[in-house]
Amino acid sequence: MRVEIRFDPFDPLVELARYQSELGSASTRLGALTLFIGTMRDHNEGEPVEKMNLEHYPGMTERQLWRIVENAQRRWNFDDALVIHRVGDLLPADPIVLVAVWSSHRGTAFEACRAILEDLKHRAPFWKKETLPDRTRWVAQNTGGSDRRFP
Amino acid sequence: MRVEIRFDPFDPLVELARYQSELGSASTRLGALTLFIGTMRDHNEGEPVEKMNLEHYPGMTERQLWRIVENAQRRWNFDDALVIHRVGDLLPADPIVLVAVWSSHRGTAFEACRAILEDLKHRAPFWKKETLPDRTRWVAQNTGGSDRRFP
Amino acid sequence: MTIHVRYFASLRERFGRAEENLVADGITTVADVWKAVCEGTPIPDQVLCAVNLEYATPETPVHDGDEVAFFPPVTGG
Amino acid sequence: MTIHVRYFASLRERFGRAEENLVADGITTVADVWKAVCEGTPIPDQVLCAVNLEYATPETPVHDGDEVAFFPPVTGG
Repeated sequence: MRVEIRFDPFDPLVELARYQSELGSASTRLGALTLFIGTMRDHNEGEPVEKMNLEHYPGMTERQLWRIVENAQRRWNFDDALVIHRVGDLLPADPIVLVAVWSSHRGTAFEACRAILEDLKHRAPFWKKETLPDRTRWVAQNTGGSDRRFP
Repeated sequence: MRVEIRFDPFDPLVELARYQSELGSASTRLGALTLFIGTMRDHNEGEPVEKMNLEHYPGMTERQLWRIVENAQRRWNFDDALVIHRVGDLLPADPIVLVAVWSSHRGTAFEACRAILEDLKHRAPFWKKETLPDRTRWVAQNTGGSDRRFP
Repeated sequence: MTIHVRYFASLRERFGRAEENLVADGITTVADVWKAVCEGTPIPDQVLCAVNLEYATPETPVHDGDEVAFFPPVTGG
Repeated sequence: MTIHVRYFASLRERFGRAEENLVADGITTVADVWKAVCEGTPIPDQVLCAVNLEYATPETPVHDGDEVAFFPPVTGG
């Protein structure tokens, strides 16, 4: 399993291919890979967004991400997972997050991938600040989620 | 939206990158991409599998796949989808199926991707025959699914 | 009337052929086609049917020139 | 005792600083830290807290040398 914070733009499909080649044939023999890629949109809440800054809490963010993946692994017993999250200055269409889960079972792969993403959105310390044509604004709280366990 | 039957091995990540580049920037501005890749396992029901033949019903398979994707699009209103399915002789670790769904909303992307995969498993005319060390066997019926609507 | 009949997977192997043209009278449904190619037996529950590339039931009507297919439960994905 | 206090995102902007060392006595919980840096006010419901990189509550005890962070609801992913 791997969790990474990236300060520069990344290509999710290249990262995935690289991680799979590191895993070797094991990863492709598992039967199921479910993948989520989130990219920056050029609009939000009805307004055009020109760019975005993603802030994180170095140290805590990595620790929380790792715990999220570990908890999911314990619950779903999948075989492997890769999480990559961007920070810094982003432009529309830039990848923000990649969540990949390998498993022998498609149900496990889908459920664990989604749960990791939802937990990440609700527990990993990241904050988005959008630049609109005439001002900047902090993005309001993420909605929904598979498990609300804020202290 | 695109549905394809492939007679030769394919690389899901290459196919995905190619389709995204055809879509242009539109696809990456949608915010969410959910992807499932199914690969051939080297074991099934406790026995090692050496190779597999995937048979289909030319004409009907494409038509049913297209309908599955169309129905999902109507229900979830996602922005785009790509489905690729292998037929012919496969070896362990060969990709079998790719289902990709692009949407502005992560929930839509996850649910539609899974529903397309489940419908494909239960309605698309494909049949797997496995070669074990000492014999061949037809794979028994797929289990589970999001919607059972067999006539 | 002529019905083009196709068999897939384990049914193809059991019938020993992938397709055939059934030329007969008095055939009005998919069940009639099965009876004609399978010595009067009813269609087993596990056998799926299609008419002209669409899923069908034993009661689905068939017409001259139709393609009727029989196959086991599907196992793709 | 010395507490290293950190602020993130909109809280960092509101405080006008990203971090500071709080040197004070009589501080036993996260709530005490907030009061010390925010003129005696209670922690608003919308403010999240962490102690030494783990989520915490206003009641979580703090000790000399701890890192305490305050930040708004997270919006990653």
